[in-house]
Amino acid sequence: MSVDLGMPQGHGLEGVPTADGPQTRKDFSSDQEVRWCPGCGDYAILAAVQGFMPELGLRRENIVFISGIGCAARFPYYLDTYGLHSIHGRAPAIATGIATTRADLSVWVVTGDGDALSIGGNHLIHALRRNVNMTILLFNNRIYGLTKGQYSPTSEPGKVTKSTPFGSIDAPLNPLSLALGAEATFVARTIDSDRKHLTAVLSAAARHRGTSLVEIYQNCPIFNDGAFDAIKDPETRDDAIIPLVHGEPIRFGADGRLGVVRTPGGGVDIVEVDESNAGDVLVHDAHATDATTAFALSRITDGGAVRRAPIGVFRQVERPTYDDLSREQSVLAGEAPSLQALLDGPDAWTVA
Amino acid sequence: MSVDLGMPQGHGLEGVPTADGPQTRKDFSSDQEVRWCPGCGDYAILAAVQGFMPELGLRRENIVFISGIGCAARFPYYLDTYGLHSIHGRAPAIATGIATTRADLSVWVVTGDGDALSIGGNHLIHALRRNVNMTILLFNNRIYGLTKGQYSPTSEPGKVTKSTPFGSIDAPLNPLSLALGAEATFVARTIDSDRKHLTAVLSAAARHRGTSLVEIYQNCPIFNDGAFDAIKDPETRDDAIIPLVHGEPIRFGADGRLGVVRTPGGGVDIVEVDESNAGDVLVHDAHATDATTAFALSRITDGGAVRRAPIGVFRQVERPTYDDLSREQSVLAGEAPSLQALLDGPDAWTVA
Amino acid sequence: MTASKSTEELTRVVIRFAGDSGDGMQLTGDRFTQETADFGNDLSTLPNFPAEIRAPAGTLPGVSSFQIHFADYDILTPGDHPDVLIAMNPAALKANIGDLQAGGTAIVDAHEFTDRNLKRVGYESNPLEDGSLSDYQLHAIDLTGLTVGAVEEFGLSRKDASRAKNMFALGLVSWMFGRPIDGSIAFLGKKFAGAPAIRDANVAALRTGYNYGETTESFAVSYVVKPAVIPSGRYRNITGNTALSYGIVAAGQLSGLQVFLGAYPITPASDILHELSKHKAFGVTTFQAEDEIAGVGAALGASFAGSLGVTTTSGPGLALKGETIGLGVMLELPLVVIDVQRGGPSTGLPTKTEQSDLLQAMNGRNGEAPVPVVAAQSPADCFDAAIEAARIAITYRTPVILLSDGYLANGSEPWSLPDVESLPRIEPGFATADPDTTFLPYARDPQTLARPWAPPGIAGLEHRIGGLEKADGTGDISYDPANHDHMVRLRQAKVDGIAASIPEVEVDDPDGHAKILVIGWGSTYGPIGAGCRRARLAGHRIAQAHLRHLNPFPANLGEVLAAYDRVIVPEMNLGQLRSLLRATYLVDAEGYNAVRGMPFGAAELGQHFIELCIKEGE
Amino acid sequence: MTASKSTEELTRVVIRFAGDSGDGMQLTGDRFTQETADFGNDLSTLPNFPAEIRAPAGTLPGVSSFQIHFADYDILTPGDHPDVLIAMNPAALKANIGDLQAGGTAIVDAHEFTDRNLKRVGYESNPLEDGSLSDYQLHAIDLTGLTVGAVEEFGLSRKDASRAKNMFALGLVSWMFGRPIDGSIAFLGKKFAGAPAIRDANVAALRTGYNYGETTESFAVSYVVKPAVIPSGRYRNITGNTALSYGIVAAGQLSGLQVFLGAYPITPASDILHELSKHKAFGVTTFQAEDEIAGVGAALGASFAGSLGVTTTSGPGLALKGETIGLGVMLELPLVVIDVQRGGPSTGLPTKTEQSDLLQAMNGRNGEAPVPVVAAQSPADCFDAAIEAARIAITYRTPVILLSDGYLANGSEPWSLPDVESLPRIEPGFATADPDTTFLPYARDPQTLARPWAPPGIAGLEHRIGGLEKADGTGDISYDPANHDHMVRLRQAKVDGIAASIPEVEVDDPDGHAKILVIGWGSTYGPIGAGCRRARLAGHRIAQAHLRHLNPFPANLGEVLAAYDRVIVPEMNLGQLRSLLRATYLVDAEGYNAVRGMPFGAAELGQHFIELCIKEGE
Ligand SMILES: Cc1ncc(C[n+]2csc(CCOP(=O)(O)OP(=O)(O)O)c2C)c(N)n1
Ligand SMILES: Cc1ncc(C[n+]2csc(CCOP(=O)(O)OP(=O)(O)O)c2C)c(N)n1
Ligand code: SF4
Ligand code: SF4
Ligand SMILES: [Mg+2]
Ligand SMILES: [Mg+2]
Repeated sequence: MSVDLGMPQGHGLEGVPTADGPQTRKDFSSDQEVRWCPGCGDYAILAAVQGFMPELGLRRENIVFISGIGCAARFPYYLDTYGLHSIHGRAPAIATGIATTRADLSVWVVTGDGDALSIGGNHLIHALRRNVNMTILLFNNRIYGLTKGQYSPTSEPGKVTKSTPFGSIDAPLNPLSLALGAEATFVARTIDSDRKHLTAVLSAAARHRGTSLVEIYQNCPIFNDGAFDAIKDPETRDDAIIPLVHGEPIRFGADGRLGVVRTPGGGVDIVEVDESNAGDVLVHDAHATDATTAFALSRITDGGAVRRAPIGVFRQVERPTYDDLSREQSVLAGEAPSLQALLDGPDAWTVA
Repeated sequence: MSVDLGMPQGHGLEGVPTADGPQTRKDFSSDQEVRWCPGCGDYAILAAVQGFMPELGLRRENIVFISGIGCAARFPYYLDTYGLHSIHGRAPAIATGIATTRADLSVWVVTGDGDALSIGGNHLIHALRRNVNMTILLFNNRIYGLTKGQYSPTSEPGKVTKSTPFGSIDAPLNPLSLALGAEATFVARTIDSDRKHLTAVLSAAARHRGTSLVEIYQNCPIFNDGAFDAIKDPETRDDAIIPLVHGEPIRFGADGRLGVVRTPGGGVDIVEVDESNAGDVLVHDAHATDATTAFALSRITDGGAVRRAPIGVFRQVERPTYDDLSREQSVLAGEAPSLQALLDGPDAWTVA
Repeated sequence: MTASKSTEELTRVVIRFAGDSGDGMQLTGDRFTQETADFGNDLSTLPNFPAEIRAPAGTLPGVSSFQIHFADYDILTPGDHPDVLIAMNPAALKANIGDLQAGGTAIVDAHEFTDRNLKRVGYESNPLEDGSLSDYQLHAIDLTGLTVGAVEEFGLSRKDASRAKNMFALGLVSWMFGRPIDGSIAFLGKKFAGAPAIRDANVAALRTGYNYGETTESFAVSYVVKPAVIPSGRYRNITGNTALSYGIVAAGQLSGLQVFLGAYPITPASDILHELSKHKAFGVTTFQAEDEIAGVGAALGASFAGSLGVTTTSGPGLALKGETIGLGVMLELPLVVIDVQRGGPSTGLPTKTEQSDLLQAMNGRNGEAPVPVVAAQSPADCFDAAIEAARIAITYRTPVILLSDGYLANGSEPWSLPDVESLPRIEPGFATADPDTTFLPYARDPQTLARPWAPPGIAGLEHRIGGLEKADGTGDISYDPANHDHMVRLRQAKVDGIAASIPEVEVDDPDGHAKILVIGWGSTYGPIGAGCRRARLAGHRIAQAHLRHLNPFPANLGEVLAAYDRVIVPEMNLGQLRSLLRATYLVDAEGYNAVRGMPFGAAELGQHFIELCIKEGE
Repeated sequence: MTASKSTEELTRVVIRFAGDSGDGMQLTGDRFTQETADFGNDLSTLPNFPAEIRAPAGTLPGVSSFQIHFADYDILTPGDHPDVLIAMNPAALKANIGDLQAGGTAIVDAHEFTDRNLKRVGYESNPLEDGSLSDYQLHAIDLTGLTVGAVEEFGLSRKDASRAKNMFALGLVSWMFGRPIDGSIAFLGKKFAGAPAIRDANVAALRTGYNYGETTESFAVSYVVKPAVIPSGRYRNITGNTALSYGIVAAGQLSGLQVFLGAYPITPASDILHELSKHKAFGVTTFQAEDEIAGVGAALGASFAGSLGVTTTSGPGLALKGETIGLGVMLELPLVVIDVQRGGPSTGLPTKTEQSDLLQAMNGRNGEAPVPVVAAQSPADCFDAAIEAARIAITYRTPVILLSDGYLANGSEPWSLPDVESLPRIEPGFATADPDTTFLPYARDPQTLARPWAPPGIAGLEHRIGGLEKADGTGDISYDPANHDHMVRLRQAKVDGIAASIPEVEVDDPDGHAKILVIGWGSTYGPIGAGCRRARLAGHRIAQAHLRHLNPFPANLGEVLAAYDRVIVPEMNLGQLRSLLRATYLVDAEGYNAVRGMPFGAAELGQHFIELCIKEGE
C-alpha cells in the first residue's frame, strides 16, 4: 500500500523548514505573563522546552503547540510559536487535522493526566494507533490542578480529595501501558525536574515520525505535592529511577547495584546485581517489534504511590504515519480532473 | 481500604437472586421479531446466549442487557429480560450507573467494534480500569454494519470500503491488547460459530466479579463476509485457532502439533512441537498477576486478516470492583443522621 | 412502440417500485429515473429504505421502495400518491397499497403470493383473489417465473436467475410509459462487465419485460407523458447528498483552499463522506474520525492550519459537536458543519426525514455563540447551499451550519448544470506579515468584522488563540468585564452583518395581492410550492417565500412578513422557524406541522391552503 | 466597646476584602459574614476569584476578593460599590479601587507597597503617598508588621507569622462595625486544632486587630448597623452550591429514592460534587466520571435502575450532554441536570457568572426534545429549586434542567431554615406487576401523561426500551408515521402539562397600577428587586415578576404580560428569555442586557428603571 513518493517518511521533522540562523531560548518566549502557581513543575518543563527548541533548528513559524484545558494546557501561550489552547480533551483530534493537512509543521500537543486520560482518552488512543506525526507531552501530576484538586485517572487508589472524601476507589490507568495497548510507536517517560533527561527525551520524541507519547512526571505543589518525592529525593532517587537506554543493560541504583531481569512468568523484576547474575540483566531494546517487553517495563510502576519508575524511551518503532499515508493517497490520486467534468457526470443530457 | 462487610465480593453473580425453578431458553426469548440480515453471526450469538441464560439460574427480572448502537446493539430487544438500547458508544457508562446502584442485578453490555472501540473507546477503558461488575460482549465483525459498511477501528489496514475507496490507512486497535493496557481483570475471546466455546467463555465471564471483556469474532456476511474464514474453515482452522486453557500447555493444530513458546525477546511465538521442545510450550496461566504474558498472547493476532487467534480466557484476576467499593463506603458511612441537622449546620442562629 | 396498442396522454405520473430489501428496488428506481431524464420529463424521486440493513426477507420491516414523479411540466415534489405500484411480494403490497391512488394500477409478482408469505405479513386471505383490490387495476403476474424462463439460456442457478426479476419489472414499466431502455442496457453492460452471464440475464429480463408489455393482452394501453418544456441547458439527475458533496468540492476549487472533511458515519449523512472520499484529486482529504467530536475537532484544526474544514453529521452527531462549534465561534475560524437532519429525538427514526434540528443549530452551544445557519431547499439546490455555507464561513471566519435532511439527501431531481467558469470565486484573504506593525489576530475588517486568518507558516504572524475570552484586537486572554460584553456583542454583530451579503427574500405572489403568505425553509420548498399551485389553480391568491438563510434572516424579511394578513409556516417539526419569526418580528405566524418522518404531501398542503384562503375570502 | 470613641449609625454597608490568592481573603470574608449573621443583619455576599489556581503573587490576575453587603433591613444584592475596601497589596488596591464609593474607606497593608511590588502592577508612584487616593479615607497600616509583632511569642517563622495578617484585618474591620468575634475565635480553634502555634497566632492576630481599631487614634469612629428586622425563625448563612446540594439530598429523602450523582468536575459546579460526595449516609452515591457524557450516562442508567439520577456541570459540559439528555427524553426517565452557568461561549470566563445557557437548555438536543427548565433565583433558593426540579423529574419521568450560575454558586445569604417535616413528599410511584394484564411501558397516567417507571427486579415487568421511536403504549420500536407524529406531540404535551402543577407567577406591583413590568429569571432576582425599590423610592410605579419555571411557563404568564404597557427583561445575556417571551406571547418585550461576567448593579438597574418610568410618565 505504501509507495515511495519521495515524501517525508524519515524522521519526525523532515519536511519542516529549518531556521535561517541560530536561535535562542528568547526567540521562543512569548510576551505573556506565566501564570502557574509558585513552585509548579510546569515552570521547569516550560524552561526546558524553551531551551530545547533552538536545538531543533526549525523555523518558529512552522511550529504549532496545541493543548486542551488544564493548568498544563496553558503552555502554548508562553511559547512564541503558533498555538491553540483548545477545549478539554480534544487536542489530539485537533492536532490530527493540523498534522494531516500540513506536512511542513512540527506539531506538539500539551496535555494533562485529566485532559489526556479522562475526557480525552479516546482521542489519545486513536491518535496513537493512527500514528499521526505529532509529539504529545502528557504532564502527569496525578491530580486535576485547574479545577482545584479532584483525583485523576492516574491518582493512586484510596486518594482523599475534594471529590473523594472517603478515598478514591478506582484503579488508575498506567499511561504507558495504555499507550502500548493502543499500538503506540513511541512511548517515553521523563521528569519535570531533570532538565537534561527531559531534553533528551523531547529530542528523541520530536525526531520520531509518528505519534510520540511522552509522560512527564510533574509536581503540583498545591494539590498533590510530593507525588514524585521518591524519585526526586536525593536519598531515595537512585534506587527509584530506572533509566532506560537502548542497547544498554537496565541497571540503576548506586553503582548500578540493581538491575531489571525477566521473570519466569513473562514479566520483569528488579534484583540486586552481582557477578553471578549480571549477565541476566535485561538489555533494553527500544526498537523491538513486539511491544511485550516495553509493556512489562511499564508495569514496574504500579498504580500506587510512585516508588520506582523507569524513565527514558520504552519503545520506538517505525510504522507509516497516518498523515503521510493520507498525503500519499492524495498524490497518487494525481492531477485534478476538470470540475466541470465531475459535475456533469456520465449521464448529463442537453435540453435545447 | 477494603473491609470485609459480608458484602458480595465473591463471584460475579453473588448478590443476584436466583430463579425459583429451572428455566428454558424460551423464557429468555422476547416477542420481538429478530431483524438481522440472513446469515448474520449475531443470530448464533443470540441463540447461544438464550441457551446459556438458564444455566446461570438467575431470576430473569434481575438481568439487564444494555447496548449502544449498531447491528449488535439490537441484542437486548430479543431477550426477555430488562433491556436498554441506548446511544452510540455509551453503554459502559450507562451500565456503570446501573451496576453501582444495584448489587442485585446481573449487568450485561452488548456492543460492536465501532460502538466499543471507536466512539465508545473512552468509556470502555474506564469501565475496565474501574472494574465495574458487568460483562461486556464485544461483537467484532471488523466493520460498521448498521451504517452499511465503513471500516472500523478493527479493520485490517488497506481495507477498501465506502469511506476508504483507496484503502484504509489506520493501524487497527487490538481490543484485547487495549483492554490489558487499560488494567482489565478479565479478558477473553470467542467465536460466534463455536457455541460450546462461546457458552463456556460467557459462563466464566459472568462468574467473574468485575468488568469482563469478551471479544466475539462475528461474521457480517453483508459487509465483511469471510473475515474469520481462516479460523472457521475446516481446512485451516485447526492450525489457526489457539485454545487457551488455564493450567494447560498452549498446544493446537492437528494432534497438537503446534505450540506457543516464549521468545528470547520477551514475546511469544508459535513453533512445531516435538519431543525436543514439548517442555518449552507455555503453560497458560490466566490468573498471573502480571498481565505481560496475556499481552504477549494478544499480540499473536496482528492487525491484518485474521490468520491465527488464541481463544479462551487470556486473563482473569481478582481486584475489588468499583461498585462493591462504592457500596462499601456507603455502608461504612452508617445510618443517615437527621436531614434537619444537616440543613441546620453548626452555625445556625435563631431570630425571635 | 407498435400500433397494436392504444396510447393515452398524461401530464404527470407517480410510480412506486416496492419490494424486499434484497430485490434491488433502489437500482430499479434509479434506472427508471435515468430513462425518464433521458426522455426529457421533469422529475423528482423519493427513496425509502428500512432502518434495518436487511430485515428478514418477506417481512414488512424489510420493504424498500422508490418513488418517482415525472411530468410534462416542471414539478416540485416526488408526488403524494402513486398512480402505479409495483409490488414484488405480499409485504411490499401490504406496506404500500394504502398509498395507491384510487383506481391506480398495481403490478404484483404473483409468484410470491404463497400461503406462507401471505401469512408472514398477516394476510388472512390472498388479496389477489379475495377481491380486496377491486378498487385498483390489478396486474398479478408471475414475474419470477417469467424472468426465470427468459434467462434460462444463461445457465444461472434458479436463485440467481430469479434475481433479475427487477429488470423484468423495469422493462414492463418502461414499456408502459414509453421510456427508452438503451441507457439501461448500457448500464447493465458496464455494471456486470465482470459477470457476462448475469449481465446477459439482466439484459434479457429487461427486454423481455418490455416486450411482455407490448405483446400481452392484459396491458391494453401505454401512456405518453410528453417531455417537459425545460429551460435549455445541460442537465443531470442528482441526489442531495451528491450535490452537497460537489458543492464542497467546488467551494474548495473556488476558494483555492484544500478541503478537509472530518466525519463520523451516520445515517443519512454518510454518503457525503463516501462521495468526498473519492475526490482526493480535487484537494479533498477525508478523515473518518473516532467520533463526531474528533471529526469536528480535526476539521477545526485543519481550518486553523489553512484548509477549509468541513464536518458532516446528523442530529445526534450535531448534539455532540456543540462544544467544539462553540470553540470555533471563539476562535473565529471558517468551519462548515453539515447536518443532514433525520427523525428525532434521540436515535429517533434514523432513515426518515425531519426538520427538527433548526433550534439546535441556532442554540445548541453554551454561552452567546451565534452561528450562521443556511438550508438547502431541494436535492440539486444542495450544491448552491454548500457553496454559500463555505462562502460565509471563509469570508466571515465563522462556523456555519448547513441544514439538509433525509429527503434531500436521497431524493433526486434534474439539475441544471452550472457553468463552472461562472461560479463566483471565494477569497480566503489570508493575513500577510507587515514588519512595521504588530500582528493583531483579533483586529477586524471594518466591512465584515472578520478577523485575520493566519495559518501557521508565516513568520511574524505567530499567535496563540483559544477558547477563553479574548481581548479585542490583541486576542490575549482577557477577564475584563467591559471587554467581554464588547466581544459578545461583536461576535453577534458579525453574524448579524452577514445579512448585508445575502439576497433579499423573494416572494412569489403572482398578482401581488395575496393576503396569505406561506413561508418555509429547507426541503418543504417543493411541497409548499406544489400546494400553492393547487390553491392558485383552484382560484385563490396565496404568496410563497422560502428561506435559504435562517441566521441571519434576509434584511427585508420583516417588511415582507408585515405585508401579509396571515403568515403560515409549514414545517416538519413542531414550529421551530415559526418561533424564530415570532420572536424576531412579533408576527403572529401560524404553523402547519407534521412530524411523520415523511415529506409533506402536495395535496395535503394544497387542501390546507385552500381552506385558509376560503376563510380569508381570498 | 469603650466610650472613648464615637459611633455612627448606618443602615447598610458594603465591604470588600481583597488580596492575593494566597492571602486568605475568602476565609476572611466567610468569617466576617458569619459574624454579621450572628449579629443579626441581613446580608448578601459575592466572592470573586481568579481563573488561575494561584497566579504569581502580587499580580493583578492573582487578586482574589470577597464582598459583603449587610444592612438593618432585608437586602437583595451583595452591593454595587464597597464603602470599605481592605487591600492587602498594591495589586488588590489597583484592581479594586475603581469600585470604591467616592469618599469610602480604604485600608491597605502599607508593608506591601514596596517599589518592586508597585512596579509589578504598573504603579509609577506610590498611591499611598502621591495623593491619588485623596478622594478616599485612606488608612495605610503596616498590617504585616503589626501581625508579625503580635504573634512573636508563638515562635513561628516570619512567613508563617505574616500569614495571620488576614485575621488582623478581620479583627480591625470587626471592631469598626461592632461585630462579635467569639465565633471566629472558636472557629480558629477548631480549624487549627492540630497546630496550636498557628491557632494561637491567628487568634492573637484577630484580637490585636480588634484592639488596634479600638486604641489607635486614626480610627476615630466605629459604626453601628442595627440588626435587621427579620421574620422569626432559624437561619444559617449558605452559598448556592451548598443549598443546591442540600436540595438534592432532601429530594432523595423526600422521595425515598437513592440519589446517584454522575459528574465530571467543572468550574463553578464542582463544589456540588464535593458536597454531595460527603453524604453517603443519606443514600447519596457520587461517581466522578471520565467525562460529562459518562456522568450523565451513568446518572441515566441509575435512574433506569430506580435511583434519582443527577448530573452537575457548567455550560461546556451541558453541550456535551445534549445527546444523552435526548435519550432521557425518549426513555422518559427521571433525570436532574444541573447547569451552573458561567461566562461563555466556549471556555469563556470560567469563574464568572452569566445567564447565557437558557436557550441551550431549551434547544440543545436533536429533534423535538422538550425538557422542563427550572431556575434558582438566590443562593438560598437553590435548595427549593433543586427539590422542584427533582419533583418534576420524578413525577413526570423526564430529564429536567436546573439552571444556577456562578454568582449563585458562590454567593451566600441567610437562609430561613425549612422545617424538614413540612417539606412535601415526592411520590416515585413505581410500577407494580399485574398478572392479568400485559405490562405497557409506554402507557400513560391520564393526569400527568407520565409513563410507568419499572426498574429491573420485578417479575412481569421485564421490558426493553431505547432511543428509537416507540409505539404508543407498548414501547416497541415503531417507524409508523402517524405514531411518530403522535409521540412527538405527546412528549411535548407532557412537558406543557407540567404547568398545571406549578404556581402562577406572582407580580409585585404594590398598588397594581404600574405600566411597566420588569421580568427576569435566575440570579438577577436580587438586583432587579433592588432596582425596582430604588425606582419606587424615587416615586415611580414599577412592577416586578420573576420566573422559577422557564419551561413550561406558568399558566398565567401571558395574561400577566398583557396587563402592562411595557415589559422589560434584564438578563446577563443578549436576550434569551426575552426571545422566548416574544415567541410565546407576541409581547414586545424589551431587553436590558449586560454580559460582563458580573451580576447587575442595583444602582445601574434602578437608574434604568427610573429613566423608563420618567419616559412613561410613571
Ligand atoms: C468540557 C469540560 N469539562 C470540564 C472542564 C473542567 N476542567 C478543566 S481542566 C480539568 C482537569 C484538569 O486536569 P489535568 O488535565 O490533569 O490538568 P492539570 O490542571 O492537572 O494540569 C477539568 C476537569 C472543562 N474545562 N471543560
Ligand atoms: C452519535 C452517533 N453517531 C453515529 C451513529 C451512526 N452509527 C450507528 S451504528 C454505527 C457503527 C456501528 O458499528 P459497530 O459498532 O461495529 O456495530 P455493527 O453494526 O457492526 O454491529 C454508527 C457509526 C449514531 N447512531 N450515533
Ligand atoms: S494547581 Fe498545581 S498544576 Fe496547577 S499551576 Fe498550580 S501547582 Fe501547577
Ligand atoms: S449488516 Fe452485517 S452485522 Fe449487520 S445485521 Fe447485516 S450481516 Fe449482521
Ligand atoms: Mg493533572
Ligand atoms: Mg461492527
